[in-house]
Amino acid sequence: MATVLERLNHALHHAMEMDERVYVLGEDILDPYGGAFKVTRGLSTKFPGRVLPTPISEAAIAGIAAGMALRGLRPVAEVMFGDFVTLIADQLVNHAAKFRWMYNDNVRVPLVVRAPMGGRRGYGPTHSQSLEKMFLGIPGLTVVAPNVLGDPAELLQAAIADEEPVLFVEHKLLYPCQWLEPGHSELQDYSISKMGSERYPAFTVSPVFTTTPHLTLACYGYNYELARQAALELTMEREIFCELVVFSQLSPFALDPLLASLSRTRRLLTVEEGSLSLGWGAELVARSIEAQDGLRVRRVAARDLPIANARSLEDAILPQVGAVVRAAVELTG
Amino acid sequence: MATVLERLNHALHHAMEMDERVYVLGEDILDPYGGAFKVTRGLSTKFPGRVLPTPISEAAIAGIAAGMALRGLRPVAEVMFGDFVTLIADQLVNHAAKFRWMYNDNVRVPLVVRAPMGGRRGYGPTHSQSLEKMFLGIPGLTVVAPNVLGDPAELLQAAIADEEPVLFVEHKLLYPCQWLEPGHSELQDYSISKMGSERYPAFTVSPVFTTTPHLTLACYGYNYELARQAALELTMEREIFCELVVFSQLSPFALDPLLASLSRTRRLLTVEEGSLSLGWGAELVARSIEAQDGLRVRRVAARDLPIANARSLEDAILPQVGAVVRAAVELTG
Amino acid sequence: MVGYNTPRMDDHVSLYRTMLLIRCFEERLLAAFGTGKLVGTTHAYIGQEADAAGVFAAACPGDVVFSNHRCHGHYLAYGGGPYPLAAELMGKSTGLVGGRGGSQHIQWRDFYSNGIQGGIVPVAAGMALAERERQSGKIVLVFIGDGTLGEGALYESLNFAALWKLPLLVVVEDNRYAQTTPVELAVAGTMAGRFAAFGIPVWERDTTDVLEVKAAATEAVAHVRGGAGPASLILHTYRFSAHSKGDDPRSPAELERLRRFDPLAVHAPRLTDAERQQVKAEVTAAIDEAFTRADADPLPALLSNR
Amino acid sequence: MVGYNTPRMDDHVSLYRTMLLIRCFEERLLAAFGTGKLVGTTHAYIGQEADAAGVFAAACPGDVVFSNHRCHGHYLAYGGGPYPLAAELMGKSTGLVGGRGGSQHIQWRDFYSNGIQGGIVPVAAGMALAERERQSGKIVLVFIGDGTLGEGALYESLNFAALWKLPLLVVVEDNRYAQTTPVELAVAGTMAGRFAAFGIPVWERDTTDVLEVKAAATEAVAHVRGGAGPASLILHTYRFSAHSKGDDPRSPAELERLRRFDPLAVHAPRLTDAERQQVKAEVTAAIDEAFTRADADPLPALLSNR
Ligand SMILES: Cc1ncc(C[n+]2csc(CCOP(=O)(O)OP(=O)(O)O)c2C)c(N)n1
Ligand SMILES: Cc1ncc(C[n+]2csc(CCOP(=O)(O)OP(=O)(O)O)c2C)c(N)n1
Ligand SMILES: [Mg+2]
Ligand SMILES: [Mg+2]
Repeated sequence: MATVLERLNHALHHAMEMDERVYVLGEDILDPYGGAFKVTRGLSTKFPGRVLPTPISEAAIAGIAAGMALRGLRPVAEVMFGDFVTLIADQLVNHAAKFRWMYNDNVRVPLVVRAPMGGRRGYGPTHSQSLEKMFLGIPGLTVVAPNVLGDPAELLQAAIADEEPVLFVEHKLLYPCQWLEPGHSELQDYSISKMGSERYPAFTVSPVFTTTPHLTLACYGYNYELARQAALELTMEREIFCELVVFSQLSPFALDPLLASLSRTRRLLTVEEGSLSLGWGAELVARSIEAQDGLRVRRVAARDLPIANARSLEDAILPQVGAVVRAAVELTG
Repeated sequence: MATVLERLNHALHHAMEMDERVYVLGEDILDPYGGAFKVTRGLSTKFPGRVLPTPISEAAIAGIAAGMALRGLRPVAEVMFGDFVTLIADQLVNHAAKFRWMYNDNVRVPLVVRAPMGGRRGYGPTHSQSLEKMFLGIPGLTVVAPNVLGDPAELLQAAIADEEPVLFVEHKLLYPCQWLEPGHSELQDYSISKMGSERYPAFTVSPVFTTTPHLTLACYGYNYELARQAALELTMEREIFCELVVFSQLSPFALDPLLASLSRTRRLLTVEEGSLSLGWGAELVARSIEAQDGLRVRRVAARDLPIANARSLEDAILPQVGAVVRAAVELTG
Repeated sequence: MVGYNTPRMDDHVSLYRTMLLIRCFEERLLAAFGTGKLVGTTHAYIGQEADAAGVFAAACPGDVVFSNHRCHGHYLAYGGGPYPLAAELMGKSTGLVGGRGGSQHIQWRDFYSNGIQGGIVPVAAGMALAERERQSGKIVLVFIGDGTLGEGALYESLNFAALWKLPLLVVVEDNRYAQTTPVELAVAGTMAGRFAAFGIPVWERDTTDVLEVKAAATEAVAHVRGGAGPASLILHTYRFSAHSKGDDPRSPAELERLRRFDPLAVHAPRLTDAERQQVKAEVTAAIDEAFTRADADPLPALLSNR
Repeated sequence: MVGYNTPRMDDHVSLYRTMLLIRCFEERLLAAFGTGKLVGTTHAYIGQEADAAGVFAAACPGDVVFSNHRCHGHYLAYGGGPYPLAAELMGKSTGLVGGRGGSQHIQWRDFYSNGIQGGIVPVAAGMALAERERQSGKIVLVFIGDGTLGEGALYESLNFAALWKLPLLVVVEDNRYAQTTPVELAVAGTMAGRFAAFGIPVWERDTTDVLEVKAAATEAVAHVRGGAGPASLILHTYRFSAHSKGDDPRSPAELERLRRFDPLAVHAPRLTDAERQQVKAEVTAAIDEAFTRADADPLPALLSNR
């Protein structure tokens, strides 16, 4: 058993060991500190020349990584808090994501930017956001998020091996979670199947006690935890059966696994931690409806407000299990 | 008759005249040049002290405007090309949009950032985008776009009078368009009604020749032109009748006018110039479906690619009237 | 306590009181984290008290301030009371901003802070423009750390401030580290050169003596208030606590050595024993009251979606 | 023509040929806009030819270049051929990047450009890091204008370049205007100070003489290639055409006065009449061929969604 944090850290160690083009850069990543969330721990001791501690300059970090990638290296950059991706928006959107297509496929930009996102730790309005939605649907940019169903190490290694620029979104609360190695699912009575792309798979978690689940719960990253708890509660207390579809690849949107589930359930409930409006769920809903008329849908997400520091307010702003349960009841009612 | 450009320019003149707290800042806005698209023409001659030409520093321009707004002025900042809003993402998202709520409503941030967006002028990948979708659904930020149905001057003045930070999106091709002063609609046989908020109204354009239009075309800004042409073609050549809902306020999403139309048509077709995935249309679709089960929907938008420079490629990437017509036929088929 | 409307006191006792207030507040705060009463994290100002006390002894009460993640000391020296700050840190509805902001995001009268490094500087520059245009006579002070010299927004703002002769004082508190990163790894060239490049005059001091800070700040403030444009004040100092909580790569020996520069110890000999005891009693009482009262206050609730 | 594999020629004739090639290419281009064959806009290099010719006479053929919106001159001096550039500008499938990029977004071998001011500098710094790590012996040259000194990303990058001793040469072409904004309104302090602040050495010349540019560039390039870290080359020059099309606030009198500094006129006397005529004929033929051939090429089509 290993935590997501350990798997991510392992992936970086492994990638640096296997490929000397891999470089890691970011703020405060040197040992013994090893990064604000410790994902880079041990790297600077083992690969001193290829772990580059940077000044506080997010835009340059991203731009430098893009330049490294253009010239044959495989940089993995860390943005200390995902909230600061706003500072690299120009580098991602107008540089890294454009180069390959704009230069007629003459170049590749194999760059990974890792960004710890999410709230529920009382860090307040500028250190708790899930801003990945701003970067979903940006042509040329791949957005990926690990979860406990797939091996986070494999996912990060796949991102590092990707020829396209990847924004790798890590929810802070995911770090201490256990990766559910195959056969160790805490969801008994559910079968888990790997779907979609080999590189960034989705996972369909299906109840074995019914062939006709009532609804599909779509989520990614840490929100699998909310979805899972809600699904258990719905099963136990309401006899509402959920099939879960957990995505690793957020953008470009590749929804085949979801559509397969929806063809069975005809009801879609999306769960995400970012604020509701024009969040990830919106595109899921739009694509699903375009593909299948007559679906019923709901979205659970954060309120359209900044994220407060006080726990009582933060809890009221971010989505909770109860909200998922309520939406599911509504949807099946 | 006046062009959108003239109306916007008029609004700035009027606002500066009426309220000495209004300041205008941006790159190359001094006379005789008067800004890259001439929206600020004449201002520096008339209000020399309150028109501030800036260095090429988009982030600081936005931040300075936010500071001015916090301390009692009413800045209107210009970003020369909307493509550069990536450079002000941090200032908008983590500063201007947060201040009011995060400071417990103690402060106001009456700031307007004007951004000329859009393609079809052969300006290539970094000067043709419609990036407003990145800023839709950002808590605390209002996004507005003028169109020819409402008075662009009134809209800009409303934005300047707004206590919230506003991103004001101007499609470059809209500048030379004529504002359709009431009574001058080129859509004969259509009635136009103002709906939604007083400040940032939406316009419902309904065919008078039928009480049961077949579908609702939702759009904003310059894309009204595509939607209009498509609606005419659909009426003439296919006897498919469209009701158009043209939004001025893009975010926060306020969809009452759309829902009213959809309750009649039950079919939604969204038209936008930004790239498809997680664009404006996605949230429209999601909200509409959440509100009304059983709708049929389609979206027309740019392909998920950068915007090429060559006309032949740009045309293939950006949405065209034909695509709107085809989607409408599909939707009603 | 130093209140907003009280004329600013800058005698030895007042300066000591300000510094001790900050010190005791932060120590109490760090201790409170142990009790589980606080969520999130915080950045203590312990060790840097001479900066805030000295600078605000030179500024005027109504001047505008934009501070950063390490803002408690600035707020207290500016004249803010400990109670609403304590309440904010405990996430109470009576906090400075109703519990919405927490440690890094506070606002009180003309004082503001935000947790995004660097991005506060253009905002402060815009405020300075507004104060000048509104002829308020106020100047704007913005505080950044050595690490924040890495952010591009700073340089964009310095250019504007110099071009437009804005009444802006940029205070750099160089505590030799950004989180765990020593300045040698993060700051090329010289700090003073970063300002000189834009023609902005620099006052630079390597001291933890509040009187020296105050003297330099007085000159810099006078320059800015006189309308001659922006200035910078670079203060080389030390932070004694961890960056936030537990992130401190420095050895106990290094920390021990730093204690020699404790600004309270440097300044204390200028007071009599009686004065020091009196101040200590006042400060302790004020902080006790602040935390006790805040503790009993209600939690905020979300009333409406705006 | 100067080709990629030809040893770089930097005798008087070659320098003249490079500058004339740029001049004639741009004049032909501006004329072509009149015919409706071109979409969008363009930024001509006319007046600044000595910069590109001088700098690339000092660099090595395989060095890496990141250029900006005003990139044609850099590309041609670097050794790129006029035909694929003309085709790109006409939006043809045979263009440098198949018509996708157009005037501001080109790529050829180790040459790149992008139309976002400032943001190219960190990318260039990253390239420099890669070249050093890969021990390619290449250095990276990045070109910016005076106006681009406004962008924060530049300063972030200078800090990195200096801290990490990157083989990066930042060439500032100060043509005294950013679009319509004169440097006095946009650049506070000094240009050299902007680099000195980070400990980056500066070579600065106010000249349109290609030999002087070349001499300074040779020193700066040697510094960078020697592994001593980044350098900057500040070239004060003039642009004779409008910023892009029709955006020129300068008076005819001012433009007339500038003509005295025409780099071609400055350099021409070093050649014989026969040499000049020979070069003129060569260049004219090459450009004729480039535009004629490009004109006949097919338009690109969108084949797949990537
Ligand atoms: C834009 C941004 N990047 C990174 C951080 C995370 N962070 C918070 S404090 C800090 C170190 C700041 O160092 P310095 O400026 O020297 O101030 P100090 O903490 O030493 O007072 C960092 C990296 C941030 N808050 N904002
Ligand atoms: C980030 C960004 N802001 C603004 C522009 C628009 N723009 C294009 S060229 C230019 C002026 C550039 O001036 P300078 O750096 O002096 O270069 P020059 O054009 O004089 O060669 C501007 C403002 C841009 N391309 N990118
Ligand atoms: Mg520090
Ligand atoms: Mg210039």
